[in-house]
Amino acid sequence: TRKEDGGSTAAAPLPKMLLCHCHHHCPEESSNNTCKTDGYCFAMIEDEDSGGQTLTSGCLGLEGSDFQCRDTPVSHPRRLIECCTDQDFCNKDLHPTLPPLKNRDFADGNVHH
Amino acid sequence: TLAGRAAGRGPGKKAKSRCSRKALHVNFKELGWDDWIIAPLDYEAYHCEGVCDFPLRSHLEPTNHAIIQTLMNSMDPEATPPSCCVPAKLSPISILYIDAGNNVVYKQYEDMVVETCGCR
Amino acid sequence: TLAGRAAGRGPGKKAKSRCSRKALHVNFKELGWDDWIIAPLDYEAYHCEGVCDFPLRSHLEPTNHAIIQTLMNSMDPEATPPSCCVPAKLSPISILYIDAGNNVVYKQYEDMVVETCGCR
Repeated sequence: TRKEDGGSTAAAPLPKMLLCHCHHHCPEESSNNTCKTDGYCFAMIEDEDSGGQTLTSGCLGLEGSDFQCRDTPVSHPRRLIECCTDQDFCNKDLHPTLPPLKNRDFADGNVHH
Repeated sequence: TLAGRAAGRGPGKKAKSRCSRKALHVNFKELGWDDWIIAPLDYEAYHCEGVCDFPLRSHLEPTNHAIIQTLMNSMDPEATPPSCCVPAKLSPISILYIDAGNNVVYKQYEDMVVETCGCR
Repeated sequence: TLAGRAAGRGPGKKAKSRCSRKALHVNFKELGWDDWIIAPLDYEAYHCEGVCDFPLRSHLEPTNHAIIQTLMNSMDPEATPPSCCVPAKLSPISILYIDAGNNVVYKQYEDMVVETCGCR
């Protein structure tokens, strides 16, 4: 099931380990950007101090996925995480995006009155 | 650039080295223990170092508490420290040494070598 | 003074708070989770903070590796970081929440509350 709208199913024991695409901070022993987990694959977009954004992806364990996949809307810097578990490498199909910053719109003169 | 960004090094952002296992070569002679330790005189112990930031990946085997603390830290870094990168799995080594009674002893010391690191 | 030194405050040395358990009040509403968590809406999780310096006292339950790392750190602080103050024992709490299927679920979450801290 995909878990990005805050819903969570009572975690039925996952029989097999899920393969995920991992990018940034893959496990030491991983090869060709692949990691393995008993939980979820994720993709996350995060604001950078410099104004850019970073996309990372990888594996989250089952323990704590109720919290990590929900995240908190009050984080600094801004970020959006999406989790999935329906099939191996399902996070390749996740494309989290962050809405433009409001004051940035103001700064860019995009505010329409 | 995307590549820079891809490697976690956004322009202007010092590369954050995430929690991982790093070398720690222990030399018993340098520690001054060559008067009681016969062998080995040195070994690779490794140590854990690096940031534990959100999300805590599965290979770091975070506890629920570490995840909650990481979320609290990303809400207010001043109020709550991040979770810490520490050994998660350790293995023993055996040491041949001379004990207080001048006997030669061969003993296994638990938890001497870091196998994996985790955020706790 | 000896007392100052005994309390870990050498002359000119800022008081070093040693590894111990400190408060960490978690408010699920502030985390933005009151849309799925029914109860409790907050709880005391505690966290571990403070220095792990030599000698590592018994109540901090240090591993052999933590002791060796602490010794290496005192030999050359630049080369080796100290061991880290982290939860050693944790306990669960139970949470009543609404799952994705809109069911009300009562589940025990392991390792949510710090009982003791240790140097690892």
